[in-house]
Amino acid sequence: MILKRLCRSGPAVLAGGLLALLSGCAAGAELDTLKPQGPYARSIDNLSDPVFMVAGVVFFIIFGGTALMWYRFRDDHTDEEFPEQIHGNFRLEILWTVVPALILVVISVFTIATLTGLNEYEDNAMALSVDGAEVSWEPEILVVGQQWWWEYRYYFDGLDGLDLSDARHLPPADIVTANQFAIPAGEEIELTLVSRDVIHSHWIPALNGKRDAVPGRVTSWKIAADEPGFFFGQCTEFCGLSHSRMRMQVVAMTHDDFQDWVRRQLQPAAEPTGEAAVRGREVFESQCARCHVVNGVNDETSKGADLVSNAAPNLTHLMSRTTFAGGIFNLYEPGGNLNRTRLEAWLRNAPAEKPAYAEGRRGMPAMGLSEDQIDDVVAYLVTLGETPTLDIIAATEVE
Amino acid sequence: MADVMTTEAPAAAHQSEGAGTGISNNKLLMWVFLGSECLLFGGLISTYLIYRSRFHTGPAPGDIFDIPFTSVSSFVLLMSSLTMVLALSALNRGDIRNNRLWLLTTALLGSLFIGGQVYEFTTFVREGLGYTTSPFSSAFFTLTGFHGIHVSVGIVMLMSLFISSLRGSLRQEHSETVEIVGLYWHFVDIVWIFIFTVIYLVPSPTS
Amino acid sequence: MSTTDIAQSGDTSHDGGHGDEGHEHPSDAKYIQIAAILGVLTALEVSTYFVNIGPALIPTLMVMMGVKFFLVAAWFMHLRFDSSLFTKFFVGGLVLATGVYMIALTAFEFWTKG
Amino acid sequence: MTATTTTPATVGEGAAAQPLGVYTRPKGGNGWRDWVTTVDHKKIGILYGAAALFFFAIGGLEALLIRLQMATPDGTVLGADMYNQVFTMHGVTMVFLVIMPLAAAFANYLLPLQIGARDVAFPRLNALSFWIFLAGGLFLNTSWLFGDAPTGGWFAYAPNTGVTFSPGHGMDFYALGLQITGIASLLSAMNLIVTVLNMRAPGMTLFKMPVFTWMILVVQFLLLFAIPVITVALFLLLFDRNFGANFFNPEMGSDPLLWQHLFWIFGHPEVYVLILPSFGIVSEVIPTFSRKPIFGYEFMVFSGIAIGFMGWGVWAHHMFVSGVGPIAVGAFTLSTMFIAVPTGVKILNWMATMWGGKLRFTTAMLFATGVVSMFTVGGLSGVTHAVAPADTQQTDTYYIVAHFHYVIFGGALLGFFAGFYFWWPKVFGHMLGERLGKWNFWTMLIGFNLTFGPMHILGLQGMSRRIDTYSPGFGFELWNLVATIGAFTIALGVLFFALNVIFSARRARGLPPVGPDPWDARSLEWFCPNPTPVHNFDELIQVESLDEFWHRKYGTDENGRIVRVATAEEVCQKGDATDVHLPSPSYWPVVLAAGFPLIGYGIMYNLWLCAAGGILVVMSIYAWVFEPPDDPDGAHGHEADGAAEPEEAPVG
Ligand code: HEA
Ligand code: HEA
Ligand code: HEC
Ligand code: CUA
Ligand SMILES: [Cu+2]
Repeated sequence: MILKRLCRSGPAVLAGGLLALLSGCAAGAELDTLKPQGPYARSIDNLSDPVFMVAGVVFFIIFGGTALMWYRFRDDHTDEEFPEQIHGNFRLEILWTVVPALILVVISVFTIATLTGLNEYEDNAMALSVDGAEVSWEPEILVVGQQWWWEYRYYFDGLDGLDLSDARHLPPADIVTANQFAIPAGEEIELTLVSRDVIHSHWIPALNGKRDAVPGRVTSWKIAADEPGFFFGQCTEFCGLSHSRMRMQVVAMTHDDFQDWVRRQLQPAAEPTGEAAVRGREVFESQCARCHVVNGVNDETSKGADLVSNAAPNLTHLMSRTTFAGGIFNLYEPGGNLNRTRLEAWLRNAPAEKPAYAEGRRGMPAMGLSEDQIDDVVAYLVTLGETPTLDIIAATEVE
Repeated sequence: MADVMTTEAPAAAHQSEGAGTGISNNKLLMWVFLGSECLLFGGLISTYLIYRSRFHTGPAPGDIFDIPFTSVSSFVLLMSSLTMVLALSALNRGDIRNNRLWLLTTALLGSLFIGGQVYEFTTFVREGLGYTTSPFSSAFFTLTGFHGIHVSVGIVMLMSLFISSLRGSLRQEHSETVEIVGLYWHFVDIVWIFIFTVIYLVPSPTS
Repeated sequence: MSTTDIAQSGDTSHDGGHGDEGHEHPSDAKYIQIAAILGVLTALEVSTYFVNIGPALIPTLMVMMGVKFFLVAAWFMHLRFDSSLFTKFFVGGLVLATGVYMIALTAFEFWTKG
Repeated sequence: MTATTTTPATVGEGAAAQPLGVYTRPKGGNGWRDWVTTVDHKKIGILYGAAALFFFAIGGLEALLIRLQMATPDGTVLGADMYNQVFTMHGVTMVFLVIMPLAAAFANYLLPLQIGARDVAFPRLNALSFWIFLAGGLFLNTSWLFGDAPTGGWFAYAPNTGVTFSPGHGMDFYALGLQITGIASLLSAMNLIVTVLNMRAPGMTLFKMPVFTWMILVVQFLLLFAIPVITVALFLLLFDRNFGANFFNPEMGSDPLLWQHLFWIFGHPEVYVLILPSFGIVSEVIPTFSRKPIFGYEFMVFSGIAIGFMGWGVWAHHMFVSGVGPIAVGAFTLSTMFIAVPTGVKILNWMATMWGGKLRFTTAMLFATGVVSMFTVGGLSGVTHAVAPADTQQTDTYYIVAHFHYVIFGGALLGFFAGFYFWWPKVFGHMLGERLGKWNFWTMLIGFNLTFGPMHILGLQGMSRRIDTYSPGFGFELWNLVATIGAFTIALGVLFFALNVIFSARRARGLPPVGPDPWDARSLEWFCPNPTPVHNFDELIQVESLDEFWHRKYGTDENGRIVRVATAEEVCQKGDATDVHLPSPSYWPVVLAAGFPLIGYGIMYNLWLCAAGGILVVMSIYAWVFEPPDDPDGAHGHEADGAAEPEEAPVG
């Protein structure tokens, strides 16, 4: 960017550099806004870097000026002479009205250009095989916010023509997942955001800025990742009690890996074979299915209607995710084993693990299961979906 | 209200040569207040406009408004502005009797308007438009309700003036009090002129 | 209640003290005339409910409303005769309210989608 | 009478019984009754200041709790629910119960003095404003006692604040409390506007008013027009919550963005309400201690007015990511950026004022120059938010928290501290200690930068705001700890201030009040002796120029050099006038104000209370109206006989 290069001089570098240095030195800063990993985040960064620098320059002028005056014009009591009484200088004042205005005009031009770019959506259909059929999919994902987790819904026939006005009764989707979702790298992914209860804000800093999910409205936004990788996000609109525990992760994949992911997600849940798992499935059907969906066991329309959000995460491919409960707990231990303690604790008493108003029907209630039942349910849950590879588990670790 | 109206000590007798505007403090206060009221009613009217087509499953504005009826009550309120100004004019002439008469008439016309509004509201409720029926209904009742409360406050003030006139304490030299109440009254009328046109006469959505 | 304001307190003669120094009040006849115009305008406004005047409707209504508004403010509220400061406050509030809320309505796509 | 300051603000001692019996005005004695019934703008100013500092301690304690919770990852000092209550009440308290009333304190005390007036236009109304404010503030804070403080954030976004998602009474406390304090602000705005327009001393044209007075005037207009907007918003919220209305209920087809628009249409002018009084103070302090007139007076005034105007057209910059559409975002991004222009004029004019001056680094001056540099940091980060695409990364992160604390703490609050040090002798007759003052300044400045500086980094590293805790591993640990240490350093600074207040009062005990004009000051308030006598000015001041006081002290000799022509003692009034007529105190402001919290509790808990409150209010209004004009004490005569000052017509 020309603007960017123009500004890389003198104290500007110092100001910008200092900031970058201070924030850059922290390890594992997955939410860092200054490390764009995709074209949109980069376009923002290219815009904001020079703005930071301009701000830095102005700051040094003002600060330096004040310091200079402290030093130069302090009253050293050498005489009682009065300083010259200057009442103003019209030309000077016009000057420092006009100069900042001009600087801002320049910034405006680039701002509007970037803004326009961020709000253009291109048609970039990609070929995908879905249930054996070739489809042409314009990568778009329906993002549903609710207290306090995210749902991601994939419709391979496209979102056009779907009735999204009532986020609590959305049309059945091809893939439904929670808190962790996959995208093909290098593609523009359009996000369509809706909310089932209050306002949430979807933010993957490395891939783009935020966009609110507003109940009663449908908003859109886009993200893109340069390379395959893992990107962290956080709900950033205050949405009540567990707002801080509403996080998410994107996994950007090569086209082939993504195709593979789609293939696996499209499979229904496997029939449990082990004895415990079969018992667990019974518990699930009697206790959990009123809220949770497992494709093939119950379908989406039977969701429990008494939840304020009227929804709970789809568990069909629970094990293919690496985190749970709004992306705050690891589903696996570093070695790849199930994080059994956490999961059991969750099933024992979810509100103790993550603040929620379970009695107000927001969040998962304490289910009152016996320890045996918990073991059985866990045995069932581990049959749901394939375990990801170790490097994915390592890269998406959150605790 | 004259004699019973509170009067503060003069801020300072010698303040008289000050660099002020030469306008009475009270009147200025009322005008400043009316400027502020513009933003209040503006907010309520905008809310209504945004929500007028969101009637959910309830009646739509276009289905429910009774234009002829509201026209009559609007006319009543409009004419109360005339009687208000006649009351002031009478007092300015020192004509206490007519002042009293017109004050009372104004209050009566205002009450008639309020009566009409009560009637309108009850009809609407009977037709299925409750306060909680839809965003439209909430916005409608809130806007017109706020206006109605303003009118009612005006009536209370007019009646207070009327009573103090009966007690002989509203005299020619107190015409500014009447004028100030009048300003308030006309403002409320003006707001209704706006509401009547924009909310009732401009065609509303129907279901 | 006293009518003389601070700035004029040297002047103890109570002549109504409207700050409209020297201006004659309009006569009652004038007020009635204004009210008649207002009445006629209202009748015209209401008539649009019965007579279809097509796309001219909203502009016509707005103009008539504006005239009514103006007449009440100018005559009944004495803005014509009173200190221009009052007009400034009132118009200031009005313009600010109109501007701000129009922008807000625009943000709600009110003009385009109703 | 003589200018002893401890005597209550009345000359009506021994007033005879009034014909209207019960409505007799209080005589104003000593002690608390005098404070409760006072209508003296100076006392009301002091009351505002004291109340604001009280709430500052509460809001500050809340801030310290926030920082304790955030000091380490997975903090456990407060639970999620408690944290949400604390940060909400912190924001609400600081904005509505600290910064706004501090501005009211300075405005009330100084504005009549700066324009050479005896009092504000409506002294009783002024008292009413204060009591309503206090009633509202206490009402809000009693939500703690009910265990039900609001949790929706100070911005209270719908629908999270509706009954479905905030079922307790917390948000009712919020809505009712702000409604009550809103009434107070509105009344006082109207009052001060009339005061400035009508009560100026002879010769004081608008463009001879001090910049502080100007800024206060602009602020009152902002309040006048902004308060009704939040009034509407709060009513809608209240009706939604309590009467089942559908303003913010998406289920029924309403739009949550309506709240955001209304809140920020109010909210952005509000932030200039917070900053402009401080700009005014700085504009008085810097010239005084630079020994130069303010540079570009007209530019200073017009830029203040321009900021006030432009502030109305930028509100949606708080909604850049809420999906208002790219055109709206583009428009508001542009309008927001250009607000930097008039603000920049102010900053640069202050610097030009210092340029070539002879700077005396009193504590007041230190604070004022602190504002110049620290506010600039906040303003510049504001400009980086104004760049909408950049803001999509910044919004709702600690970067925003850094921005607004720099403008509010570094701009508004430091400015008020400058004001404290500058006008303390005017108000209390003794100076605040300079030694402790410097400790106060430096600990606060360092603490402030330690607290909020790192928040820039945290925000850009992606730390969200309004989160009750964060996980380790995102790189947030270090800077959060630093910020917490900083917050406690600020607390230390505040402590130095408190000590300074106590020690300097103790030191001054038994000593005569400080002489006139301790700072070689410039504006009208210094014509009065220190502390200001109850009646303000002995005689009217004929104003010839801006900085009238200074011009009476200095002239030029034949070489054009500035020379002293009169001592301060010669110029200052003695404060011994005896013929000044003072407004009598009144019970009704405080009684009337007490009705409002009753109505508030009533709406939440029991409608009978509501009725009681309503009756109290209506009764007090009538009592107010029937209250006799004045004490009939003939000693001072009714010089201006009919020229009494009717306060509140039974209108509005
Ligand atoms: C005292 C209060 C105060 C003041 C004065 C300001 C001043 C400004 N604010 Fe700030 N603001 C807040 C209080 C304040 N703000 C608060 C409380 C919030 C958060 C609300 C919430 O969400 O809870 C907020 C949030 C906020 C946002 C929304 C951020 C978000 O949530 O996403 C934005 C966006 O544009 C913004 C912008 C600005 C700008 C451009 C100014 C400008 O007025 C600043 C202008 C000043 C300067 C720029 C410095 C001096 C100028 C020069 C030396 C000239 C040269 C300069 C250039 C050429 C750049 N502010
Ligand atoms: C208006 C002015 C104002 C002021 C002055 C402050 C002052 C401070 N603020 Fe505040 N803050 C806001 C306005 C303000 N804030 C607002 C509007 C929000 C947004 C809320 C929201 O999101 O809804 C916010 C949010 C906010 C947050 C973000 C919370 C979150 O998003 O999760 C944080 C975090 O650190 C913070 C910290 C502080 C600190 C450390 C101070 C310090 O400067 C405080 C210093 C003061 C003291 C330390 C007090 C000293 C007093 C004592 C020690 C008491 C002694 C006691 C007795 C004598 C009885 N503030
Ligand atoms: C009343 C509704 C309800 C019932 C019944 C319920 N859950 Fe949940 N469950 C939820 C909600 C809501 C969440 C999301 C909580 C969050 O992240 O804040 C959740 C989350 C989960 C998760 C984490 C999913 C993820 O990807 O984050 C698991 C696993 C889970 N539930 C298992 C169960 C099991 C097993 C049962 C039955 C024994 C059960 N739930 C019963 C509502 C319910
Ligand atoms: Cu969802 Cu914050
Ligand atoms: Cu703003």
